[in-house]
Amino acid sequence: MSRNLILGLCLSSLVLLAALISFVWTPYSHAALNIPAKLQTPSLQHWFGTDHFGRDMFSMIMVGARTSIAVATVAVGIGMTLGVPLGLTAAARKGSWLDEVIMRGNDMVFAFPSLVIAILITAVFGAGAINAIIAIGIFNIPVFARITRGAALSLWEREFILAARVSGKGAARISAEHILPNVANLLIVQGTIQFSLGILAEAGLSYVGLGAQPPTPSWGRMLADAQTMVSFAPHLALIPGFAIIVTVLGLNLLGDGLRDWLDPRIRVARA
Amino acid sequence: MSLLQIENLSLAIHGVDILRDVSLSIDPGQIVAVTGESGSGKSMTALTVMQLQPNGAVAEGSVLLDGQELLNHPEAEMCRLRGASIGMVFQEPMTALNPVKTIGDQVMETILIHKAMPRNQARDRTQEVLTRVGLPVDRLPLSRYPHELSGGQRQRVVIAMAIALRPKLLIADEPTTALDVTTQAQILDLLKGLVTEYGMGLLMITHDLAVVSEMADQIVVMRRGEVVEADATADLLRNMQHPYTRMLFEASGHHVILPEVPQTYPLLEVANVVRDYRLPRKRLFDAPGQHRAVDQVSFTLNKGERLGLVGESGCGKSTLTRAILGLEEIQQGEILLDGQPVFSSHKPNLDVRRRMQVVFQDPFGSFNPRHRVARLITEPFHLLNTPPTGSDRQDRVAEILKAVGLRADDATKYIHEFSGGQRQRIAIARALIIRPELILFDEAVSALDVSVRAQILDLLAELCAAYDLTYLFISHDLSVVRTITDRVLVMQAGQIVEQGETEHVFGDPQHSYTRALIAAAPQLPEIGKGAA
Amino acid sequence: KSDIKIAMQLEPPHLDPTSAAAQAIDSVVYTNVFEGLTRFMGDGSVVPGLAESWEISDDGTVYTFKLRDGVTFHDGTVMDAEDVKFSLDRAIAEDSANAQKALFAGIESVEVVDPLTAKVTLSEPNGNFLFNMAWGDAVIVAPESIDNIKTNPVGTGAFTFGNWVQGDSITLNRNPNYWGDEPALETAAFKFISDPTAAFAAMMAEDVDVFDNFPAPENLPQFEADPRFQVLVGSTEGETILSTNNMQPPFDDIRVRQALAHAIDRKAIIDGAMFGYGTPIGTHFAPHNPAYVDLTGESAYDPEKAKELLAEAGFADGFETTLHLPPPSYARRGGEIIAAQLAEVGITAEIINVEWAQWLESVFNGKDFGLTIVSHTEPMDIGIYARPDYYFQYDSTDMQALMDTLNTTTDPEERAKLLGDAQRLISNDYVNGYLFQLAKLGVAKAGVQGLWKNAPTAAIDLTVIHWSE
Amino acid sequence: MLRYSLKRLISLILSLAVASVVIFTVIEVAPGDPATFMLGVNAQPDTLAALRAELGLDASKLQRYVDWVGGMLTGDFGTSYTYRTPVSQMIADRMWVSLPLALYALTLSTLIAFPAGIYAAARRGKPGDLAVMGATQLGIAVPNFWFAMMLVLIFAINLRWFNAGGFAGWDNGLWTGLQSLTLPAIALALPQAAILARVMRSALLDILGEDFMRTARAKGLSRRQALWRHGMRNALIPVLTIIGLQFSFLLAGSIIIEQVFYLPGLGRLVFQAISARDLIVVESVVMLLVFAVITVNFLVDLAYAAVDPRLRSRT
Ligand SMILES: Nc1ncnc2c1ncn2[C@@H]1O[C@H](COP(=O)(O)OP(=O)(O)OP(=O)(O)O)[C@@H](O)[C@H]1O
Ligand SMILES: Nc1ncnc2c1ncn2[C@@H]1O[C@H](COP(=O)(O)OP(=O)(O)OP(=O)(O)O)[C@@H](O)[C@H]1O
Ligand SMILES: [Mg+2]
Ligand SMILES: [Mg+2]
Repeated sequence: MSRNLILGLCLSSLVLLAALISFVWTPYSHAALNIPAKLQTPSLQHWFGTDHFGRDMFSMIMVGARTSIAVATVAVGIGMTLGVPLGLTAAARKGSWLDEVIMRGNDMVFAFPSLVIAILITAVFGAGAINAIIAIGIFNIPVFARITRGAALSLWEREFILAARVSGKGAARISAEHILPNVANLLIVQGTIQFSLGILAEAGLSYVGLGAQPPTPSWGRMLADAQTMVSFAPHLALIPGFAIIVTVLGLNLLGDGLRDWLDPRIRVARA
Repeated sequence: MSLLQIENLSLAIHGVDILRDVSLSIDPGQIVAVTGESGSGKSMTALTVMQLQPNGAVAEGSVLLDGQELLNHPEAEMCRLRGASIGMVFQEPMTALNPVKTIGDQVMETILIHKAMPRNQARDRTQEVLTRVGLPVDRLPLSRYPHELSGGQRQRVVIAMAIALRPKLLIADEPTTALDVTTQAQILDLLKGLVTEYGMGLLMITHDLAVVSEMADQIVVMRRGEVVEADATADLLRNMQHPYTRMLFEASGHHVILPEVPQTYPLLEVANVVRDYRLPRKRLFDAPGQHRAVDQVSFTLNKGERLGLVGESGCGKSTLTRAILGLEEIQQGEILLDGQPVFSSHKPNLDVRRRMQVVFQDPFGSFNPRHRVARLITEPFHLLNTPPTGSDRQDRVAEILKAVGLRADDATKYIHEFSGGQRQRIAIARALIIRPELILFDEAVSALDVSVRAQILDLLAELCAAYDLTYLFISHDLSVVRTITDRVLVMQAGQIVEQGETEHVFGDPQHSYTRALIAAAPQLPEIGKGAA
Repeated sequence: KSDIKIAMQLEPPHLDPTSAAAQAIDSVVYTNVFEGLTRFMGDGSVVPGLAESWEISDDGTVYTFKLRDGVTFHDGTVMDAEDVKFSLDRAIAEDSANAQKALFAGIESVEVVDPLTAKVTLSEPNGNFLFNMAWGDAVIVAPESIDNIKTNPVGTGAFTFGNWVQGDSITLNRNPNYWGDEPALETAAFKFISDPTAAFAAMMAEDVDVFDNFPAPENLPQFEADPRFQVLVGSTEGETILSTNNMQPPFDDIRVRQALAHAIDRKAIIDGAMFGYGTPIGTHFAPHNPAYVDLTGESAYDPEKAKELLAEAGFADGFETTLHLPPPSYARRGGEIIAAQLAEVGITAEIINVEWAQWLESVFNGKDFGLTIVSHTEPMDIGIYARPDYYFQYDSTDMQALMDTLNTTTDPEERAKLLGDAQRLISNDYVNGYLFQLAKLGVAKAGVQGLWKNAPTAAIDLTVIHWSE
Repeated sequence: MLRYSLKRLISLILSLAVASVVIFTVIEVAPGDPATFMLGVNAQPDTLAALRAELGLDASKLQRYVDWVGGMLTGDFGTSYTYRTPVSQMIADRMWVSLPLALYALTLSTLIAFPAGIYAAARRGKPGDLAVMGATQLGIAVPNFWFAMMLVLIFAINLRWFNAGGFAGWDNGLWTGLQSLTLPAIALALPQAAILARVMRSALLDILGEDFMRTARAKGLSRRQALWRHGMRNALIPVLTIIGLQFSFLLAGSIIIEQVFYLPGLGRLVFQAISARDLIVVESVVMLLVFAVITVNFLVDLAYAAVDPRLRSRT
């Protein structure tokens, strides 16, 4: 196991642990306002200080991790459950109209400026975690479709696939039995990368107010709330910023480490 | 004094010993061939001479070029020597050239980088060298890109690059392995001619003993990083000291004895088969082009007969295989197995499919790395209406593994735990498990070392006796086809140009193409007699 | 120094104050480019504008305006009674696009008596008429320049329109032919900075000289502590209220509305959302108005009482409702605090952040909401409580009668008494949760003088702004 | 080559057609009536109806779609509901901020990424490589809006080296214009540079492992010469893809950054227009951005062909 993998694993599990623990315990209620105690710097009582409503930042960061992880997980899930079958289908029917339609559809989605569309979606259907998930998820579909198709196409050229065809197996069966397991590593690695991009996207959407709505804490919104206060209470912006950086960094290191560990030859896309 | 003198060269990469006490020498105008099985350290020796070993390599001993020590020679000095004093040609002509630069630029670069002459003169020299290697500029302008050339042409460009400055020493690492026999013969001729003409020393690496014996003045046999035997070619062939050398030569010319073909009937009938591939349109509104990969092919394969199919790369052998297997639809003609079509109403005919199996060339690519052997070799059970289950299935697996010379408990291993030869045994096991009436071998032994190849050929002969195999054996290696088949088809550009009894065709070829093929194939000399 | 850069948060969509509600239009053009018959002063008083003087008939229905002589529009045409008639007729016309058509509702006819005299006849007396004519929506425009008014406004004011870099700034230049006193400024640029952080950064970096209504109260202490700046804390006409859908159960029950009122801690909201800026109010009326009655005691913070009231109304376990929050930070931050406070008494308010367009459509027009927070910035707008179809849907015949009387009353003392009654009525009915009067938070370079401290209407009166020596 | 270009061109046009339908449909279901928004809370129904008629909002959806697309084809993007000025004019104005910003950021990111990627590839596994790779990991993890906040805090508020935001305009000289775009460009460029540097490095490493690099070395080229003469152009192929993607991202994805630095660019225009329900502006700008993305990808495809002769000759 490489250094990347270990460091990535540590950082990611730290964040995951914080999110899980927050279900049963946080130092304070993340929603409890205490306006007289607002804007305190980190101290023994409040490890990360308090925000402009006197809420405990540490508790908010913990619960915020939950939000980030939930949004990113579901968004990546959407991308995978729809993108992978599409990619497999396109590869199995390479060159057919179906392949063409799927790939052109992918290009289409790619061609839309993602943030603008996310804003449109939330503007049309209202701001909120669900719509943020959908907006992020939609843009995950072509990523997975494309990468699955690419990897599957080269697998289809391999002789063991020919052997399976000689054994009378159909495209669907071959895709499930031979292609999918062999692209799994790639998907895990890409999934990690998309997960980290999902965290960033959620933060961005929340920052412009289109992510999870209050009182659900979200790192992006904490940053937005902190914006006007950085000059006199920098911890409000630094702490959620670091939380995002640590999480994304952890996931990226994990992704790179996993790639090297599982299969150094695979390529991931990052855009 | 020798041109190149390697003495007690040892090499370790990241602490792993790769070469031990390798010694050899080359005189000007001499061809020294280094041979041995895959992984024996041939390429590493060459790269060490070039001082291009991989990172982490530590070399000891001495490598003298014209009396000058190359080991740990300063890198800048080495750059001056490479290309000017030592040229090198690599195995894979398809990837040895930069795809985004013209061939002219790439050849000229050798000259320019050493500031040997001004640009316009360099251009003339480039044209001259390319002409010398058989690529006259009026037929192949300097502005061509590598992808516009055939494999043989590319290898000529690589050679032109290596000899542009007439180096004293030329190193050729498997220069013809990736080429067709006819092309191989031309390239070998070219190299030989260059050596005599320029008085270069040639260090030639090859695992093909036939090539070695035809070309070399000296032979060096390597095994596991050590030189096991080295001598002048004639002496070595006459008097082999080391058992390994003997084993190598024996395996190269390995003959097997096939059982007699029993009284028989036609099993596979191929009649007037045509397979066209659509090509992308040349211009936007043109009709799409067509490439006829298989052209009016007809033949019959009788039950119990072993049929060979030879021909150059790209002549349509694999395409024909796929058509017979019913994996692709054909455009014309008919393929019948035991009277039934393999492809009916645009769908593969499963009744027929389950009576055929295939073994592919690539021992690494033909298995799903994520499945265990048991699952891999039982995949054809999918074709059966009632596949065996439970202990029945296990018995079948154990039986077939034993039949191909493996152990029953290998069934639980993954494919990466096997060597290339073992993998090919597993591939044969997979083909045999449903007792097919016809097996197709598509270059099934081409990727194997000679010794392993000999074992597999023996195995096939045994299986013929045990299972009454009928097969179509495809190979570009004439010597293999000659020993393992009863009858042979010769294919050229999609057409069968000659067919007949194997011995008959090889002994007295009728078609000019067959004759060319046979002439180009290097002959292994009778061991113990010495080379021609 | 005779130029100034004034920042404001929102960019005007166009520059015609008579056909849009956007306050940003008034901020730029009111009294600077366009003038009305009357006008507001910085202290909220209404004084003569283009009308030098006026006479009101005894029955209070006929207003005869005497116009100033020698006033010309920026294009050189003369401003006369024809223009007054044109402007008012345009506002009351069938296809008028005036956003405050109600201001002109009582006008029956406008007559040109002579070039400098215009007579306006009302269908019934209206004590607010002169006040109404001071609004930006009632400025005098000329038929000659009306076609391009949105992009090239031509008025009578002390400043002419210079140019507009959309998304960035609008420049006004001094009008050499102005009828009144020559202003100290030669040019003024209005820059649009919507983001509060950017606002802070721009002020701190001295990119702008004045921030008209600084969007981030949390930053004011820093400006106060910095000798380079002055902070002007004043009052606006904005009553910030927790608007309640009076027709939607359970808010149709007065006990629930009263519970709501007692569940809210105004101080926490003012401290938390506005960092202490803002005056608590107990009714829908501006505290700086002489007629204001302090009724905050009626709805003091008392969560226990709120719970009791809820239990009485049958909601011992609370209930769920929605809280629509438009973009300004008073609403977004205040909403978070209110949601937390309501949660204390068992009411679950789901926060729904909306853009203004959505707010207008679903809350204001669609009346599809439970609670919302909004600042009612129109001056003297208690009259909305007499409109049962108004979005919070308060239907009280008492209030409607009271307002009818008020509209026909011109005696100031009588009016003050009626206004007091109205304030008490809506406070006792707990129509909405009354939170605080929005403060006007101006930040300026230390040398800028003459800025309006309060905001009786949205305006940045350039004529009185100047730099100290 | 011609066929290749034509084929890409046809798919470009098709994509644009589908995109226009999608954009129109999505935006038409958006709640919020522009007329209501413009007239505010005290507007009377007849006033609203009058305005709707004036804006053409009362026509059928199909009619409006046809008008919109037809208009765009002739360069007429319609008139903004709220600003009452031609949308094409607004877009043109904003373009002069967004386009230079995107180009500036792209230039910066390329200028940072190329040397960093090449340096790291050349020193694979050594401390220099590890340092660069560590920095890029960090660069990817930093949200650009947060980074922008920090830049403003440090360079505009504390050090006062740059303006905190706003756009001085090109009229006051190139330098002032560039100055107001510098911090935003840095905020946009750094995370992108991190990605690009990684792509550059891994592309180069892939190339370094290719057979033809060994051939080049055997000819007598030094490691560095081989890298420059044979590595770069081949490595450029994957790098170009990323640059293409990044350009679109920078053009479209600067919404937040334009917000932080209150730059009057396209991104902010979209944001404002969405909140004002200025549908025609939203539609046109999104369409334009999609057009830009698709066109850039088209150009990248053509650039491939310029770099890679194998594509050129593929009929
Ligand atoms: N980069 C490397 N790092 C470590 N070990 C290597 C490397 N390249 C080759 N080896 C090892 O060095 C040994 C000799 O390899 P070499 O390439 O010289 O064999 P060869 O005789 O040329 O074989 P072949 O006929 O397959 O080309 C092999 O055991 C191989 O695994
Ligand atoms: N899918 C395809 N589309 C177009 N042309 C093809 C396709 N597959 C093969 N060809 C062409 O058909 C011809 C025959 O190919 P085939 O693979 O059968 O040759 P082969 O004799 O098996 O060669 P080798 O010895 O290299 O395996 C070649 O020219 C090849 O380029
Ligand atoms: Mg080798
Ligand atoms: Mg083949």
